[in-house]
This record gives sequence, C-alpha cells and structure tokens, in this order.
Amino acid sequence: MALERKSLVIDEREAASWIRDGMTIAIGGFINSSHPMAIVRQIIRRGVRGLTVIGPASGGLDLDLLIGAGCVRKLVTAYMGGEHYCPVAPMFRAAVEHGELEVWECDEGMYYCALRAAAQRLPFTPWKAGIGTSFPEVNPDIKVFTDPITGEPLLAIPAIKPDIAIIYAAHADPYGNVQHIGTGFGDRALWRAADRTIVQVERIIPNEEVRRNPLATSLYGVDAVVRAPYGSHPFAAPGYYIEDAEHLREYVAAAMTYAKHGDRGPFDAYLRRYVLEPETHADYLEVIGIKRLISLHEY
Amino acid sequence: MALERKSLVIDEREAASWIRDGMTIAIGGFINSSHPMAIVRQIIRRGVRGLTVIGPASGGLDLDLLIGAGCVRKLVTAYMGGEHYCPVAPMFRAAVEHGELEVWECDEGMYYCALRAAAQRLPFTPWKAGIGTSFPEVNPDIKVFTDPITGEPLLAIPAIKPDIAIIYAAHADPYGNVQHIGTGFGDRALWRAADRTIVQVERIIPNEEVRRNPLATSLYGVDAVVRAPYGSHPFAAPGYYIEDAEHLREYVAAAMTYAKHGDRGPFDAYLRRYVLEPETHADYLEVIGIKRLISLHEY
Amino acid sequence: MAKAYAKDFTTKELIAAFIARQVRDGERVAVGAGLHVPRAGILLAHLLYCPNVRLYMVMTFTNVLKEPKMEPFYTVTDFRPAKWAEAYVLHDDFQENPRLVSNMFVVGALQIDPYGNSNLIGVGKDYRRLTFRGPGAIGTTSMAHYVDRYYLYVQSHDRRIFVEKCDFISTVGWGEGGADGRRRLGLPDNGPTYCITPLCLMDFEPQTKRMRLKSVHPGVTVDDVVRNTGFELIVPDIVPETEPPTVEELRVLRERIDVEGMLRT
Amino acid sequence: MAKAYAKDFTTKELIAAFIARQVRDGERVAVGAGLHVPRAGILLAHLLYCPNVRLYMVMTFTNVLKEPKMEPFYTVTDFRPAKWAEAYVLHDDFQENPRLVSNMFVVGALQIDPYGNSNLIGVGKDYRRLTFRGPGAIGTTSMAHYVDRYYLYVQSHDRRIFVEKCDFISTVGWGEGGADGRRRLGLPDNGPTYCITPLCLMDFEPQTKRMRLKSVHPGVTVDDVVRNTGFELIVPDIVPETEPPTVEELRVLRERIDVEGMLRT
Repeated sequence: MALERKSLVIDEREAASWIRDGMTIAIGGFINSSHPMAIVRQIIRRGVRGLTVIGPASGGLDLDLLIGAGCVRKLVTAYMGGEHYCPVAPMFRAAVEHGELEVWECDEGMYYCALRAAAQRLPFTPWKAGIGTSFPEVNPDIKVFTDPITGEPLLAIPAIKPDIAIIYAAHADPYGNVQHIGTGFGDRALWRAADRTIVQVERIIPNEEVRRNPLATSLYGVDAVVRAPYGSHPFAAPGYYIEDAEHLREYVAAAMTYAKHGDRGPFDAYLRRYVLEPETHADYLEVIGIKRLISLHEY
Repeated sequence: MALERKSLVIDEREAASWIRDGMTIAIGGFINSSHPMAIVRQIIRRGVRGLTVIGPASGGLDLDLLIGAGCVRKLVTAYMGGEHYCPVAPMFRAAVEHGELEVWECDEGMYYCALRAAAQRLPFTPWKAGIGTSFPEVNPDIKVFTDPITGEPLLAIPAIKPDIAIIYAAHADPYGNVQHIGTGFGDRALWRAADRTIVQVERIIPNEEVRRNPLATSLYGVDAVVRAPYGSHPFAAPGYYIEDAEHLREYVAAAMTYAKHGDRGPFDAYLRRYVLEPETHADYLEVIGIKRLISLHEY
Repeated sequence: MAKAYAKDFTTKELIAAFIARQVRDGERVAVGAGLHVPRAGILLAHLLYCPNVRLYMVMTFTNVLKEPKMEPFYTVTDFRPAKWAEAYVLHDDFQENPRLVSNMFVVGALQIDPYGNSNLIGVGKDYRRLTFRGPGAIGTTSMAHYVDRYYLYVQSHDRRIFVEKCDFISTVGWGEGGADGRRRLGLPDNGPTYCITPLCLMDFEPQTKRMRLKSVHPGVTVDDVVRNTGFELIVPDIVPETEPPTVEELRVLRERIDVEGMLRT
Repeated sequence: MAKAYAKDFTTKELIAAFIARQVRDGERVAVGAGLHVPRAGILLAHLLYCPNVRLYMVMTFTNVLKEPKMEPFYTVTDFRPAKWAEAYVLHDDFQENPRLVSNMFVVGALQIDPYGNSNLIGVGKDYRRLTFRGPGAIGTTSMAHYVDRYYLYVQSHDRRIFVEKCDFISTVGWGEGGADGRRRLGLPDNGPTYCITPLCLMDFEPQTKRMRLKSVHPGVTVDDVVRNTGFELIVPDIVPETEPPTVEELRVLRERIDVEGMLRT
C-alpha cells in the first residue's frame, strides 16, 4: 500500500472558522496589494470580535474594512492608509479618534523587531532607531534600556506573536509549499512568527511545478491552503491583476462619509453589498462581475 | 553624450590588495563548498598577517589553509572541519592546541546574531540558546544579562563587523548584481554586515541576464567582481562542479602530518606547489590540469 | 561654462531640481511611490548625473539609465515598474541592513519643530483621544536613523505644520538642539539636512541646530515664510532665491520622467 | 498482528530503526549529511510511516516519498540531492525561526555528563591550551534549544566520552539535574530525550534527570555498558534488549535508503 501525502487544501469558510474571538491574527500583503480578502470577508461575515490584528508593516484598506466592521480591538502597524486613494485610512482614523481602537504604535523597523523576537522565541530584540522619539511614551510595551555591553540607550521591542497568520500568495501546492510572485513584502516575517499559517492563493499548482523552481518557494510549509481566484480584489495581485481603483474610490468615499460626517450609512451599505450578502467568495465575485475583473489583468 | 554605468570588475590580484594586515575579513561559502579560493590563495601569496577571519557559520579547509599559511590571528566560526574528509580541521587544531590562534567561540545561532548586530549597527542582539553552556566563559565577549522586560537571563551577542567580505558566487553582472546557484548558505549575512564586499564568480553575465531573473539576485550590489573560472576548486561550486575529493585527501594528509606529528614538510610542500609557485589563478588551474577539472563537472 | 537656467518652471519642478543635486553617484537611493516630486528629482539625478545610482523602487532594485521615458506609477505596491528589476527586496530582509536600501531618505510630516523633529503619528494633546489621527511613521523612524542624510519634505507650508513643539515625535531631528543635540541622545550626527517646502528651503544653523531660511522660491518673500512658520526661524541678512533648474534638467524632467505632467500643475 | 522482526541486522541498522520510531508524521526533520545512521533512520520513518514529513536536507526542504531509492551523499554542501528540493533554505534565514527547520535534532559529542550536557568544543582543563581541539558546536546549541526533542548520538561508547563532568559544555542537557534542572536555568523543558550509542539506549530518570540504561543492543551485557561509562549510570532491575528492526524496515532500509551498504559494516 503506497503512502500518500495529505492535501492541506480547505475552503475560505473552514479557514475563517479557525479565527476565534480575542485571537491575535496577522494579515499579510502591503497597503494596496496582496491581501487574503476571501478570508478577511468571511471573518467579517462570521462576526468575529475582539481581535488583535497584526497588519503588514504598512497596512491598507483591508484592515480598515475589518475595523469598520467591528472585528478589531487592537491594531499593530506602522502605517494605515491607501496611498493616493486616501492619506489616512478612514475607519481607522475614526475609531482611533473615538477612542474605540487601541494602536500598538511602531515604525516598520520596530514592527519587524517584534515579529523576529516572536519567531526566535525571544522576549525582545533591541533597536536603536526611535531613541529620542515618542514611541516609548505612546507604546508602553516598548522600553528604553541600557545596552549591557556599551552602556548606550536602546529600545527593547517586545515579541508579538500571532496565533494565526493569514497570507495571500500567487500559488501553492496542495502540501503547503507557497510561491509568491514578486517579493512577498513582509509575509515571511508573519509566517515565521505565527503558530499557524493559512495561505490563500490564486491557483493551486502541482507539486511538480513547485519542484521546477524551488527558488520561488517563499514559505516552505504552511498549515492550510485556500484557493480563491481574484482573491485579493479589490487590491492588486502581482502577476495577476492591478488594484481596482474604481472600487477603492467607492470604498473610500463610503468610509470618509463616516470619518468626516459621522454618517455610517454608506459604509454599512458597502458592507452589506460586498461582504455580508454574498455568502461565499464566488458570490462576491459575481457582485463585482467578470467584466470588471478581467479589466484589471496586469499588462 | 550618453552616460554609462561603471564596470566593477577587477582581477584577483587587485582584490587581494584590498586586504591589509590586521583587518577583519569575512570569507563566504560553507564547509566543502563555494569558497573564493582564487582570492584566498592570492592573500596567502601576498603574505598578509594578523587577520581576524570571520568564516562561514561552519568553516572548512579553506580557512585551515589560511591558518596554516600564517595569515590568521583570530577566527570566528562555529565549526572547523571537512566532514568525512576530516572531523576537525588539522592546521586549525594544531594552531589552537599550540596557543597560536584565538577562537571567537560560538554556535551557528550566535554567529548570525553577531553578524546581524553588525548589519543593523546595533551593539548586540540577544540570544537564549547557550544559557547553561560554557560559551560566556570561553568567549568573554558574550555576556549574560537580564532581559529588561521579563527579567529572564539572556546572552548578549556583540556585533562583529567585517571590514571586507569576500564571497564566492556563480554569476554577477559587471555592475555588482550577484546571483548564486542554490541557497548561497549564509553569504547574505556576511554581505549585510560588511563595510565592503568583493564577489568572485565563475562567469560574468550581462546585465540583461540578471534582469531576466531578478528573483535569483542574491546580493543586490557589491563593490567589486572578480572572474575566476573553477575558482572554488578544490571545493564544490553548485551548478558547476563537485569538490575534488582526491585533492582534499591530499591536503588533509599533508596537514594531518603536521597536526599529528609536528612535521610541517608535507604542508609546506602543498603550500609551495599549489599556492606560492603559481603566480595567478590561471597558473594554479594549469597545475591542477584541465583533465581533473572537467572530471568534477556536476552530473 | 555658465549654467543655462530655465525661465519657465513650476515650484514642483524647482524642488525636483534641488533634490536632484542632493544625489551622489554610486549611492543607493530609495524612490517613494507617493512623493512624486522627490521621485522625479532622484530620477533626474540618475539620468543626468549619476549613472551608477542603484534605485530602490516598488521593492526592487534597478537602474533605468537606458529607459527613454518612465511610465507613471502611484503606489508602492504597483508591480508593473518591477519589469525593470535587477533584484527583488524582501521587505523583512530590508530591516537587516537598511543602509543597503538607501543612503538618503525623504521624510514627510504632519508637524515639524524648530530642531527638525517631526510627527506622523497624529495631532492632539492626549494620545488616547487624538484630534487628528495621522497615517503612522511608516519606515521613517528607522530609515532616517540609518541613512547618511535625510530631508524633511512637506507639500504645504503653514503654522499648523511648523510648530514650536510637536504633539508627538515619530522621527527625531536634532533633538533639543545644540551642536551636540543628537550625540546627547546617544545618536549618530545624521539629523535632517534640509527642510523643503513649497515656499522655501531651510537648513539647520550649525551651533544651535535651529531651522534657518536658506533660500526662497521665485515669487515668495522672506515675510511669506516667516508669517507661515509657527516658530522663530533664523533668517540671515541675505536670503537668495532658490537655484532654478537648468534648461537641460527641465527638458529631461518633462520628456523622460514626468511625462504625464504631474509636476507642471 | 505481531510485528515480524528481522533476525540478521547490524547495530547501525538497529539504531536506524530506533530513530525511525522517534519521527512523527507531519513534522519537519533535519537530516544531517555526516551522520549516516540517523539519516537512514529518518528516511526510513518517512518512507514507511510518515509520508508528510518535511525533510530539511542539504539546505533544501523536500519530500522523497516517490523516490525508489536514495543515492548516497556525504557532505552537507553536496548540491546534487537538491534536485529533490521543494524549497531552498538560506542558512542565515534559518536562524530567524529554527523551529521551521526541524522539530527534532541529533547532537553528537566529544564528552557527555550524567545529565546529558555535552561538549563539542574540545578537551582540556585550560581553554587557551586545549589538549584536543574539537570541531566546535556547529548549530547544536541553538537547534537543541528550539526543537521539541533532541537525541544525543555517539559512534563509540567509552569512558573518555561518558565523563563525570564535561571540560566544556556546548549544548546544555538537564543542567545540574533534578526534575526542574532546566527550568532553574530559565530554559524550556526540552532536554535530551535519549542517548544512543553502539552499546545501548539510555534515557533520563524523571526525578533526577540522571542518565538511565534503557536497553542494551543484542550481544551487549549491562556490565559492558557500566564498565565503559565514566559515571554512575542508573541501571533498572530489568534491562531489555533493544527492539530490533522489523523485516519490512530492514528491507526498505537496504533496498531504498542504504543502497551502498554503509550501515551493513
């Protein structure tokens, strides 16, 4: 009897069911690209609450949507915006200004220090940049301490450990070998730090295709793989599609109505139409429509 | 007048002339593979003395040769041997037992901590593994300190900064974009830590070939490139040739005669024949002979 | 040979030309996606003066000397300019040695104090209830620490930005001032070099490290600057006009870099 | 169904079968190049019991379930087995999270004390003038710290190796002993699980964490072990013989893994 490797493929509903109230989860990508949106929307549908979310080093409107949907208690990130779509993420801004969202304030360098400490099972890693700034004051987890060797002041950046990392990539084989197109931003750091990792991909590829180019394997073994074509929409997917500028503007307009005027109507309508009413990722894609989707193909 | 990029290609003599007495240099590769031997032999020919050498995490007989030739005052490495060719590097062993070589004792984890601290311009990075061992005792640069957050004991591994890293890779373009075949072992850590980096390659490739596969670019910009075909001989070169087992056995036999019986004759004869008498790398290859070289092509 | 200066240019083009003169050949230079004017300036330096610059752009390294003209891009995650890549830079690897990514950096701000300390965190007296929540520091805290020199750059010049004291500091400038302002904090001496605004260029007086007016852009008076700055600026007796772009700089800028005319508005 | 045990096997094959039983399916397992017997044991587990093991081998990750037989390799830098790679592992990245490389690890030693502390640094009272300089710790200090469980493995069993006190400790075992021997050092409770030698298997008695004889290999007496151990070993009243390989294990070992017969000598 020949032994067989076990497939790690699950659907986005099962993936989202791993996420429970109060967990610390990490979500990959970078600002306007490469977010595991099929799973993010399913987390919102499930009504998960009280999450500590570790965004990418620079976070985007995917996290803003999660915040607006009420899932997030605390956010770890060095930036929250949409670049030229909006300088500061609207629901994030409103939640902070209303005192409803705790922010673990850091810059990108400190962010990777915290993830590395978690990955290396160390209580902290040191960082010099940030001495003389407000970070140790606005983030009391960051301590100024004296270097035991030279006596100079340093920051101790404590470990932040995700229970689960949820990452978007182009491809994976059924056994959890993941291949990004492009750099993968800081996704590796999330994977290394997390106890478990779920990867959402455009395509599941045969193991033979992974072996054809092992240099491209970015995460060598994750815990589950979710197939979701166009799964980063409305954000970009390197090698597949650019971001949906029109959709992002629609989102920003809805969210800004709340941030500027306190009127949640347009945001809630967005949430209903694009997140709560479509039961699955495929239903969401039907709402967007294939015409729009193929217009985004990278060229 | 069209501007042109400047070629960074130099020969092994010019490369070795960068290395001066008393410097701290790092040499890449791993045990029996991927050492920049054309430059290493030229350093010996020049009679450089008093070097602090940072080997790879696990060092091989390339460093043993440098030690036997009298170039090294202090060695940073977690292992010195030739795997099944010899369990402990002979000239290294003799030099330590005679009290002639200082060793910066560490394990591979601590080794990368020291290089990362140098790369990040930090005085140290912390490490937990090694608490309860002799490392802080045999290497007084490593301090036990109390974590400012949890109060637990940790090791502070201080930065070790190479003045120059000398690395072997398969390919580079004339502008210092380097592409390894395979993993490149820990070469990136040396490059990141060093003030300057020289890379010795099998082939110089056009910039267009680099651009064809940017994912393969392992070191994005070094200070000089040296072309030396068969330049890792007698060690392996991934994608090009396997190690020269017969030559390594010849070296080990010569070096062991000194380590075991105190007779330097065979080692000095090796040094004369393979290092001092050939004036250039090409002359060295003539001594080895093309027949032997092509017999090592990987298959 | 005297430089042939252009006569008809926008303030954005003027600033791009200034930034171009800050780049040194052979350096690594990070090119932001969002800040069009600094990006144009760096590309201008590369195409005209610095053929060996290594550009860090949309998470790749490249050299675009041979590109007849650059297509525009608006986000740091736009993967299309990666077609020019010589290397990919993993963002997590980046922090292993930020100096390998850039020798110079441009830092934006919500607030800037007289010593060039700056704030991207937010505005308000109580961090727990900010009146305006900013985007966050991004990588500015760390990049400014590692590069040889950094530049403060703002797209408007008013008393809300130039304040006596920042509500929060996300990137340290010259600390509390004085020639040893940074050394007293245990930091290297690489504080901000210039502060660039739509009205003027400012540097830091060496003894006090307080901000000092260096030049005003064409059509701007010293009084315009002083009136729009919320702290006492050091104003030398003679304040020259900012050096204009050359005819050649303007041509390359318009024909090869800013093809869509973002700097002409 | 009772296991069908093999009758004719070498001690190396016996040890390989023991190691095979230590591997758990789905784990990551580092496969050394130099230690042929542990390597064979891990591959045996993979091919017979653990189809989902992720093998870390010559700096790559792979799964060789479909390989009819493994060609031999002798060095960790032999690039030829990388033909099976599913991923490359950069050695510097490895240290970012060593648990992603292996859940178990095999540690060799020049000296081992009663609490499983071990030494690869060298032998001698004065570190500055060692009488025998060892190869160094390699990655054992860190790997043993991060994995779930580690195994001490030596290729001879004598009183020079098993000593009352190591001259130097490169990998900490159970410290100075006691059930809380490691916790007193501030370390997690993942000390060595077994010590494997050509004569016997030993584990660590839970209360004292002193080494205890667990089983002797065929043809070896308890007295052989005691006589060749330089410290007082805990010897239970009944010491069984080490469980032999099964017929199937031996077949797979010889036909698919140890094709060149290194374990048959």
